[in-house]
Amino acid sequence: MADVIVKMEGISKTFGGIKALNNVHLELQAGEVHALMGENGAGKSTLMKILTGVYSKEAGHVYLRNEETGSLDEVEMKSVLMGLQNGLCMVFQELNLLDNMTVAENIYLGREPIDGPYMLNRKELNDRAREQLKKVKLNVDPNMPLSGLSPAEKQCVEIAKALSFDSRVIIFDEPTSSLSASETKTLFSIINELKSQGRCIVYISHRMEEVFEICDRITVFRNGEYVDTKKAKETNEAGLIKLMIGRDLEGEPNQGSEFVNRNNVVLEVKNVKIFPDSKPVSLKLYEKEILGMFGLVGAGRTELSRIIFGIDGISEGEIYIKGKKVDIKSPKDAIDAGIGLVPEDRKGLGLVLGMSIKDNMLISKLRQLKSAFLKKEELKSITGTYTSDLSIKMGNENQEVKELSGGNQQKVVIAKWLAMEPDILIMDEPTRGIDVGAKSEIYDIMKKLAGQGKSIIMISSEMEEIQKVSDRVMVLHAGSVTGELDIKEANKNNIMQAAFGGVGNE
Amino acid sequence: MNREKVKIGALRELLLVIILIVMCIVWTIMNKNFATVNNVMNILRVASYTAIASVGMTMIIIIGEIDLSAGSLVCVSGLSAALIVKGTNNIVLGIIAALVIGALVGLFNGVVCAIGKLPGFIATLASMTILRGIAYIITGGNSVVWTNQMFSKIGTGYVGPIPVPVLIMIVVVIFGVILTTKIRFGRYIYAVGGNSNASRWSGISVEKVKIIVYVIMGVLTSIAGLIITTRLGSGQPSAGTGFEMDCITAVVVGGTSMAGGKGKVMGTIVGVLLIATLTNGMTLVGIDTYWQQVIKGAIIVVAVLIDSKGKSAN
Amino acid sequence: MNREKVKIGALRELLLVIILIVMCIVWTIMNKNFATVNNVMNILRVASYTAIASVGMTMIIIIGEIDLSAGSLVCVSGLSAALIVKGTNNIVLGIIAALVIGALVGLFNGVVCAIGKLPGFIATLASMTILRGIAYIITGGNSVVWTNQMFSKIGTGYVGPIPVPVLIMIVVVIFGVILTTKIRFGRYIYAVGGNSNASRWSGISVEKVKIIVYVIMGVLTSIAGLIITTRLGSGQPSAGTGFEMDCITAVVVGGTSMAGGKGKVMGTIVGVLLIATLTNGMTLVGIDTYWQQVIKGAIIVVAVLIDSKGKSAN
Amino acid sequence: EIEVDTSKDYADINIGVSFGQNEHPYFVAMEKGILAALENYGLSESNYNLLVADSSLETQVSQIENLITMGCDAILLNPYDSAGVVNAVNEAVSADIPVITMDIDCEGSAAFIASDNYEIGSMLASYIGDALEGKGAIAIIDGISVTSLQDRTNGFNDTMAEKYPDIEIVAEEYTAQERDEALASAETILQAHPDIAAFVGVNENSGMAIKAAVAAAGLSDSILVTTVDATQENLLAIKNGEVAVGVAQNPYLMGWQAVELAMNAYAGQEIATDELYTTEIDYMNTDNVQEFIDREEGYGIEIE
Ligand SMILES: Nc1ncnc2c1ncn2[C@@H]1O[C@H](COP(=O)(O)OP(=O)(O)OP(=O)(O)O)[C@@H](O)[C@H]1O
Ligand SMILES: Nc1ncnc2c1ncn2[C@@H]1O[C@H](COP(=O)(O)OP(=O)(O)OP(=O)(O)O)[C@@H](O)[C@H]1O
Ligand SMILES: [Mg+2]
Ligand SMILES: [Mg+2]
Repeated sequence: MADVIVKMEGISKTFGGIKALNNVHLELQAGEVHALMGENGAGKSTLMKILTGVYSKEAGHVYLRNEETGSLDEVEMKSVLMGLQNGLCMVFQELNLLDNMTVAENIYLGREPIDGPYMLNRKELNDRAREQLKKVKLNVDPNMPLSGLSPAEKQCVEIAKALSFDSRVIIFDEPTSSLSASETKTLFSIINELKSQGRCIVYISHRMEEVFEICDRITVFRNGEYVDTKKAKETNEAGLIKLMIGRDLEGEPNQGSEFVNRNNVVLEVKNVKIFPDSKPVSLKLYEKEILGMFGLVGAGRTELSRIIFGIDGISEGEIYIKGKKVDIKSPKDAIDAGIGLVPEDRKGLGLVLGMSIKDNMLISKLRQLKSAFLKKEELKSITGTYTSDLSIKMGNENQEVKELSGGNQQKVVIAKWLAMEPDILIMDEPTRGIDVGAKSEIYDIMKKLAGQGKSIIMISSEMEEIQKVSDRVMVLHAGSVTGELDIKEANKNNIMQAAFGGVGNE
Repeated sequence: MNREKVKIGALRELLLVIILIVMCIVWTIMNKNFATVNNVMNILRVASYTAIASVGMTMIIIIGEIDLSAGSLVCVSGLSAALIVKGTNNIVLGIIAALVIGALVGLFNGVVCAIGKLPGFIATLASMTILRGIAYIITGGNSVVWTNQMFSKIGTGYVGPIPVPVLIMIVVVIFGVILTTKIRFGRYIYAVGGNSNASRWSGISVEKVKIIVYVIMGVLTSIAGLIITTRLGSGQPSAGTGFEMDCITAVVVGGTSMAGGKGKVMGTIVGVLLIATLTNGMTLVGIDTYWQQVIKGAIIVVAVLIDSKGKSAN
Repeated sequence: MNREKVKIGALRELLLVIILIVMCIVWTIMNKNFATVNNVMNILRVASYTAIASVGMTMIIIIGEIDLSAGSLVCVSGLSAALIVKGTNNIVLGIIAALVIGALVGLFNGVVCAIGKLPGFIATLASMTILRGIAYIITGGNSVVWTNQMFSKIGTGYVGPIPVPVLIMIVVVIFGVILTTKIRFGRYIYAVGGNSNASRWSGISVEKVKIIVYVIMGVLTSIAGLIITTRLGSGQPSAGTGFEMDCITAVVVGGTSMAGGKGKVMGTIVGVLLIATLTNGMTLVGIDTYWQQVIKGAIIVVAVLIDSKGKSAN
Repeated sequence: EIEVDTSKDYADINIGVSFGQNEHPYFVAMEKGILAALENYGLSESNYNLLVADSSLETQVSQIENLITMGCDAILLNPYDSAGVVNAVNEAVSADIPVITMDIDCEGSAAFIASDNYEIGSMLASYIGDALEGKGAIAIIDGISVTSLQDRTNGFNDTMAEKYPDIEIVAEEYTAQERDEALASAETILQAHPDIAAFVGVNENSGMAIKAAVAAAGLSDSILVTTVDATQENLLAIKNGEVAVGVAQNPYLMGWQAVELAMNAYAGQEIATDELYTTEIDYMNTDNVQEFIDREEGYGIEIE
């Protein structure tokens, strides 16, 4: 193994009593794409944060190859800066960019080109940034404020920033969770290029097909413990799942639910304009139905959900709930009308990060409780149900949500809306960052809810997910409906075709 | 696990209490008059009005805002009550007037801040300046003196051995603790302070929460104003200068974060008591007034430092 | 997109300037003495020391902190210089002493805040109290008077028609603008204020940035202290009371967000000029001092309201 | 007494007034005197401009500058601090504007109308010293934050040390400027020293705070309380026997005289630089309090 450039041995880490990592080891080689996999909270992000100097480890050793002598030397990574200087760079799971600065400033933060000893050379800065942006095929002005970018574009900036470090080891922590297919493709070609330059790429993802597409080796963690490292060629999806969650996942092909009650329209959107210049959109959601909503980034799915939920005003058209015209002006009105919304942006809109898990789960529920006084037992029974249903991995309910792993935070958002027991639940990218095991649990819950008489709109960019749970698929393109397919007739081809604006079957 | 967390939380609050206890022991050793019922009641009475307004200030800071107008409102609400009692000899009318003025000023602050979308800092800075101006305009710079002895009892009376202001403080603290921990609305305060966008998306009317909290603050401040005025024995257009800083200091020393979303009413009360005890002890021992300031500044830093280290160590 | 953003930014800054211009026109119409060279220089001289410290305060607020000790530091730095000039008749020594004290106090604030991890609010609240105590202790409450006429020129002298403090202000403002917009370090100020974790993970030493900004603030404040002291003609243990609030107000009126990460030195300067012009105009027109306060509060709200509406409308 | 040429036309005179601290009853009386004197010349409020510096020397200096810009004919100045206004006063002088100082003097003033604050402190000390027959323990709330307070504090302490070496000052707090702080100090001091024979306040705020604390502690019978100024609250407290003695100044007369001096200057009369016009200071006690009540009410100030 002459090519080993990073070796981690016996790494342990606890957070306030929770064992996040226990005696874990990992070996990374030059010129490989190495996947880290495992359930939410398995410790993937934590291990990489220890490697790059974000967290300090409690026990264990980290060795890096000395490029001159070729030997593996032990290092104590004291800061992120030191990690960067040692050629280790990480694209974090949670965006770590500055909204108040420009794109270029974000990319070269801490390394701005200067004239003389101090003077910022803005032209050079923008030129360099433009170069990096070209690599990720992001066509934005480097001098524009980051706050004007969509989440996907921000993710691309983050990737561009990572590339600009010219590191030996580049870690991507769930980079595609906010990217669409075309951007993902760009990323993969970048990764392949990096690999051919002899760099090592660590790729953390819950998306099986991605992992098998680009990774050479896969290391699996479970519950903070090292499980195994496999060559991608020598394993398959089912095998991996077994390694990750310790059991098989049964999966039958989705035939749609026979319970959907087509006689009862729960939600009807009539001639609503998503963008000022787009064609008006109409849709019907039936009782006990899961409507999958597919589209490419910018198709306007999130916008539509915002309109229904009362965030953005409705300029044209009407919305009916159970046949009655409604005028929803705020999320409060929406909730009172029985609508719930799991937002796309969990950090900004889904959670109060500094508040406890319990309080986050209850925050929308509270207004439905009869008494203004909080009754401990009542609340506990509500939260208890969902923490176990969704198997949220946590220390206890009073922990701050920000201490949870990314996937578990997402579960809290879902739990919060389930707790509110909406008649109509809109879920915008609900399984973003959630592991395969939990995903299937969430699908089960969604189906169960539909069975109980609720209706769900699931916005998703994951083809597989759309196919797996929807009873009906609706495809949006540039703010208008370009396809509506029953699940029985929906396949990857006709969905994709509609998403690109192809022939609509309205 | 659960038990561990509880312990940590308790220890955290305990640290300030421990500092307070240590301080009390020091003063008891240094001066025989410190640990007397009389003196303790003294400390509590001095702490009472700051504590009352600080309960409101805690909520204000939890929602991520600030109230700089508290000192001026203390003055104007007290003055109005004094003027009415002087004119009509009707105590109830005076008290109601003070509370209504407090609520209205709170409403103004809240509306400018929540609906006008100005930072609370600016909104309340403006009302601070305006109210102080009004105080001088309505009094012409004179003190307002009344003759009704009952009115003075609000600030100076006793129920048994306990001063009336201390009783009022206890009621307000209980109210504050219940509101922030036992009531639905309390959760909204923390949510709004933690992430106002997420709160709005969760169905909370962020504007309403902010306005209500400012109104509560206004009413509590005017209660403090009534106590201060009746305690001083006359309405003064200069009363309450710097009072808002005393409250903010107590809140922050008590562990509430200026960033919003976090804090506890009980912590604030410990903060108020800490500062009141410190001042009382230093005066009893006969430390020079300006040395008191130096020591006070130093002790605040040290106390908060110990407290925050204790927190992060866990 | 880019072009649009630039336009918005320009318009936004323009709004406050427009309010300032309108105000100047109003005063010119209402009083013949307003638009005279003398009076304009007066306004600028009054604005100068607030502006100088506010340049520092802008940076402090951009990094998401606050400095409450500015007023006390103005006092202590000025006093020290006055004492030294009085004793040694050596101006340079006096000035250096003031600047060094400013830097040291800034260092203290910065270290307590960055390394001790206390909120800047607490750190500077403590130094505010401590420094004020020290001012009275070293002077015994007395003014410090010197005889060196040159020293007095810092606050009262002219170069041509322009008062020396105004010249100093211009230099400091240029320094502030360059630092925040042209220099690499300036980017770090915004970065730290925007998201200190993200900054740290980009290799910025957040602690260093905070400490440096506090030291700059300390030095600028002590320059303001030198001007105020020499302008008054004596060192006063009560000088600078409330000065920090003037600075913070100017910064916030100038459009800098208390949440950190956003703000402009030039905005602050417009804020300072707005308030100075308002006060000057009202005095010239003969408005009663306390009515001035009421009007000032109201105008601050209205100005910031117009400004922020203008901003969000775009 | 000041002689004024009444034949002149004063209709266009513009008098600027600047008070160093915030308005309180002392300055209200002074303002009343100013207004009454103006009225005496058939003038009105439009002939003067009152600015209040809010206990800030910086504010006062810019207010003086503004008064100069406005083209005032004379400035009546109550400096917040004598040393701190010198530069501004010099500016006025070089603009040919006479500055008449009230209560506190400063360099460059054309005339100074005063009651002697050092003497006030001294009078309080003498009264206490004599009443206690030169021995016993006393406490004091005074201050060094404002010149007038500081002078009284020094006058008191100097006289005590000189004339009554056996009287022990067992507690001293510099909190006289803020009434609530003074009250807290007084209460605490009484905890430590309930057996003092006198508790000295050197202004209205400290006097009234001490009065309240002593009454609350039930020590009114055993502790002598002092105060300063013939204000409503002080006079009522003396009348009720809650305060043993006060020293009265006459701010009304100060204001009146200052206007007369300003008139003289306006009329082109030389005012001798630095001439001192003192107004009387007197003891007030239960015996003579009615005289002061009558005097103040005669000035149009509400007392009873
Ligand atoms: N700052 C923190 N404070 C407390 N606990 C933490 C913190 N960061 C992580 N943890 C805990 O450590 C464990 C591992 O978290 P980590 O983020 O490494 O998981 P992960 O494998 O990346 O999961 P995901 O797939 O959901 O991102 C989790 O139980 C998490 O709650
Ligand atoms: N025709 C258009 N007019 C105006 N804005 C548009 C248009 N098309 C896209 N956008 C912008 O693109 C962004 C993405 O839209 P939206 O988030 O609704 O898309 P989505 O389908 O939910 O995709 P995503 O996968 O990113 O969530 C929005 O900020 C929207 O303003
Ligand atoms: Mg993770
Ligand atoms: Mg979307």
